[in-house]
Amino acid sequence: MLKPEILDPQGQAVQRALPRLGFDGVADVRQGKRFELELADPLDEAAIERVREMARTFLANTVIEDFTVRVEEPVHVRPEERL
Amino acid sequence: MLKPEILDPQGQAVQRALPRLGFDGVADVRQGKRFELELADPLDEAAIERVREMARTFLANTVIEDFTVRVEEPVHVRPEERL
Amino acid sequence: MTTRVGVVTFPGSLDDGDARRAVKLAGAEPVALWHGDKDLHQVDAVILPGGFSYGDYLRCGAIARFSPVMETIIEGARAGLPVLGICNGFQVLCESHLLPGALTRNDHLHFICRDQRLRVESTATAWTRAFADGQEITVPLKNGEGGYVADERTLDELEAEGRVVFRYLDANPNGSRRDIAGITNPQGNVVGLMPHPEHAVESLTGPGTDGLGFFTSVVGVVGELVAR
Amino acid sequence: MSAHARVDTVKHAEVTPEAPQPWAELGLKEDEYARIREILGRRPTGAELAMYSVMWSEHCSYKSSKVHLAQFGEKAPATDALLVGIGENAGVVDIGQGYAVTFKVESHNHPSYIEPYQGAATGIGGIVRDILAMGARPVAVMDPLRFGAADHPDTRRVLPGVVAGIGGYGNCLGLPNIGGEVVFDPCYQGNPLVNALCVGVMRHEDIHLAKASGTGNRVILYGARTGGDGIGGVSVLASETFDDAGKPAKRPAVQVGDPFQEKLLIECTLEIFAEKLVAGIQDLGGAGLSCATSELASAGSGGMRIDLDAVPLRDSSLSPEEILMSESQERMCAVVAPENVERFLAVCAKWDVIATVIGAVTDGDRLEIHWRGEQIVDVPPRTVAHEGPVYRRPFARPAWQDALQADDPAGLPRPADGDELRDHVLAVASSPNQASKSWITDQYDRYVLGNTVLSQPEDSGMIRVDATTNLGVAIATDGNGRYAKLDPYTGAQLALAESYRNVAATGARPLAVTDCLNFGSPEDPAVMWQFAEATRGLADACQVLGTPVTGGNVSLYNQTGDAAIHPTPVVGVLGVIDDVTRRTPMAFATEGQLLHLLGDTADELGGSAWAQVVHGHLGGLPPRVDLERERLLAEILLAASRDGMIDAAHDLSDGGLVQAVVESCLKGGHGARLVVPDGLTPFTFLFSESAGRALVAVPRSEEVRFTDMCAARGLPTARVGVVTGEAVEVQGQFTLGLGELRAAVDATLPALFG
Ligand SMILES: Nc1ncnc2c1ncn2[C@@H]1O[C@H](COP(=O)(O)OP(=O)(O)O)[C@@H](O)[C@H]1O
Ligand SMILES: [Mg+2]
Repeated sequence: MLKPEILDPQGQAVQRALPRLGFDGVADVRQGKRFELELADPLDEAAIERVREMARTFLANTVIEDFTVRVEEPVHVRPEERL
Repeated sequence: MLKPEILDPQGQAVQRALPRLGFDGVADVRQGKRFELELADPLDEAAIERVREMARTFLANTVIEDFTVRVEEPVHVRPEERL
Repeated sequence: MTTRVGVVTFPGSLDDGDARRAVKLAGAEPVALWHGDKDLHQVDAVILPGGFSYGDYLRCGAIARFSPVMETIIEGARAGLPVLGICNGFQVLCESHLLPGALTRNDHLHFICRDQRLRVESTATAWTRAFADGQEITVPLKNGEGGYVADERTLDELEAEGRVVFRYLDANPNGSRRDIAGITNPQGNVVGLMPHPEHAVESLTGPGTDGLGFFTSVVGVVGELVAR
Repeated sequence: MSAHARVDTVKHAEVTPEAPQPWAELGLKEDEYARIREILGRRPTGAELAMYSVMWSEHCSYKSSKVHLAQFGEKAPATDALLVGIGENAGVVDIGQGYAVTFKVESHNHPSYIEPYQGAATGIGGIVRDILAMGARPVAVMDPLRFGAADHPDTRRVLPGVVAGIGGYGNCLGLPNIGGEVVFDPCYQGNPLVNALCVGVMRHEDIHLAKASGTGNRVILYGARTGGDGIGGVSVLASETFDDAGKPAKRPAVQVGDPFQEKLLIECTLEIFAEKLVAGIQDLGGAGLSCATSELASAGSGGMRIDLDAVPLRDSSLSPEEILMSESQERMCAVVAPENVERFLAVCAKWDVIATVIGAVTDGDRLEIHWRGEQIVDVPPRTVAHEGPVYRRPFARPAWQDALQADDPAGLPRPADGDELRDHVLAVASSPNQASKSWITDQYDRYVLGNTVLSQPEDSGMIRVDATTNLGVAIATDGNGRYAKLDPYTGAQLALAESYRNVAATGARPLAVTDCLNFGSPEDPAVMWQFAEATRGLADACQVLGTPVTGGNVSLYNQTGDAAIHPTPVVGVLGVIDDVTRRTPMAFATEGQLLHLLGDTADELGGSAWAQVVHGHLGGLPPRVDLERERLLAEILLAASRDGMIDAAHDLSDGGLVQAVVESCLKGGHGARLVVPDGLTPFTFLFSESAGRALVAVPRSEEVRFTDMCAARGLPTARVGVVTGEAVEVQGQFTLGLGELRAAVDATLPALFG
């Protein structure tokens, strides 16, 4: 995600469009990227640290972006059904 | 996220680049979008349903994309510190 | 001795041929450099051309930064080698941290191609010596992610040190902070800008020949800069 | 059809003749299925059925249009400019100095309605591979587009997506966009037209053809991995309807393009050509491997054996049928002599392009495909690729045609005075069809490659081919569905005439034609009549103008429910110019230039922009066509450009003379004072859309020489004004300031889509 202090034109465009589509009450929208990585090896702390390193040096541009690393189970249900 | 059966050139480009950067063991990468919406009103089931509707009709292009709606607390710690 | 100017081709580079043509028209010798080859082949200066290196898929310039040729270029730039990054090249320079800040999605969210008026704010760089201070020039602009951003402190610093090299005139085309179109490093050897001077070197195929000055600037002064 | 099911082998098919097969779901008619059984002497295997169904679809086999398209060959004018004619991936035209140019326009209409961005993007990708497969370096693209009503909500969905897709793909490939069209009409509401044109340049000796010959030569598939995209896209999507019927589950009908992969494919392929490593080459487009293998084998001398297990997959669950039908983008297929294989693979590796030997040319005459050690296809390739069914579909002039033609625009109220005339001029100039298209074209890179001499909004796009000699080519595309609806024969001729005139207006000599014929359902006799008339009109006109059709595309079933689109033949004309520095621009750039109207103006307003904008009217007859006059006009425009007699030229088409004046004034930043010539009413003078006309700006010093030349050759000219001031002024009628005009013309599209 872009850092809060960086202008996010994409999020703003979405937010501006929402009322026109009949969606009210959205105070703020920010748009960022999401990467899903599937690791070949078992997920130990060292592996997670490597992913964090990957995010810091490559997947995110920390000059303007923040990131969060999250561990998830590979789910193969249709995502709409999750929440 | 792009549906699993849809080509994801962005994820593939990232995956191809990783070994060159010394990151091995990543079996698959997919890249998608992430939207953070802040709602003005309290978050009841109706509000979540509205967000899901928004995702279905507007935020995601369901011809080629799946989506997941998740409720999160607005966190204002530096995201790197979360996991 | 003719000045040898290297032009890097990354997979996905598009304006590399145009940059070589511009170098030639300026009286220097263009040398094609390949992204996978660390050797700079004794060039006196390097251009990182426009395009969509590696598809620009992750972020513009993000993957190119890690290519073998960039290792040598980053080293060289730190030692005074003149490097010009045009559009995608500018993005690569920011991703490599040779220049501060970053380039983000245009505020109107569209790719834009147009003839852009610029003011040359600094002639104290390897790539702008041929211009007059404050000179107004027109060169094509074409990009989807050309909005220059940096934190306030960095922006103030750039202004204070005279490192804003070009500013957009007329309407700001992409939401760049402080109308910044191009910047330089403190030494003045590394310059990056979003507009494309290599498309303004022949009036037949561009809006004029204002872009030639970039390429003539580097001819002849190269030895002097490296020595500095 | 799952991978785990028992594979339907040739052997199995032989012993289970009565096994039921889903031929109908695959779009085959009963007699077509019977014919396949007859050809094979048994029932087809699942894989064979997949191949036949997709290759015999309307989109691939041209079964409804073939009998009509034959005229393009039969009536082709004698020319020595044509190096490769109809039938290959694209025609090739000799432009002199050892250079050849190949160009072609194709449609991606239906996919672009479903998923505008990816549909349009992959449309560009597909046509670029066609040009590449001829051995040429692609050098520019163009995009003739048609959308529903400009203010319809769905147009807001479709247009921005299509434009972003064309830009996203073309810009990333590094191909300048040098022109196109944008037309709005409610008839395209549920069925936009997204046509894409690509032009490529090569040396004569570099021409490559799609054929597999030389026993033992290897078949190499290279580019992207094969995934489950677009399966059934060709037969179901492109030919029949929009509903989901018959599409295998979870196989997306939408393909996602990867322009970066295509850029690598281009550079890699050009390097392979330069090293002379291929004996034959074919792009993978509609019908994927089914098409590439059967066409290569059919055009070659021997047979072909393919090992389907070797195909690199993105999705390991694909069945052999699906692999054969997949339309995954950014793939090519090459036939390579064994001694060149290693080098071929090395070039691919350099560009990070996956390349795999998947088979070989055999000395037999069959196309044989194997999967997991068993034979699943054994067919005569010609019967798949080139001997599909041919229909003579019934056609009949629709009953409503007479009433439509009788509804003459002469009855429409015309402006009563100068003020009203001024209002109409402003209304037409700022209407979506006539307004500035910058909001769209500014999203396209027109500079990349550094050879763009002219691009939008000029009459044609122009590319420098050789920087030393200044040899160049110009291309324009045109098509007016309103004219064609009123009279398809004339409408098709007008499309050609306008495109031809546009090329000549920029100073290039028209040489050859490509066309994309966008029509409704061929099963409707009225539509078939429109198609028959339009092809006949185009073929006749090409004969007179001496410009052969070199290739193109037919897109049928463009309709929403029972309502067909206007018949929309889009015609692209390619011209050559010996010295691009002598090009004629459209801008009125210098005060004092004299404006001459070339050609005759009659009261012709059927199908006109004025009738549409002011009265929402479509009726009467389109403007008359005089092809000899078009030829003469082109000759005059060329001579005047060559000899430096004119500074600017602009062809007259939609919106008539005043629209041309407005465009040239806005482009040049100067106004014009016009005088209505004797014998014409101000209204007819300004708005008539008579064909065969152009407006030129002549420097005073050249006027006599110019008018003498026209008189000597028999082309009527009239001095109608002068470039001056800051307004478009029609003497005695009205004055319209350039500022007001520009504001109105520039505001329309941003207000709708920005
Ligand atoms: N979709 C498009 N892409 C690129 N250029 C376009 C497009 N639509 C229109 N243009 C350009 O805008 C100009 C005006 O278009 P048009 O009015 O159709 O021209 P004409 O009437 O001379 O055929 C031409 O240069 C044309 O190539
Ligand atoms: Mg025109």
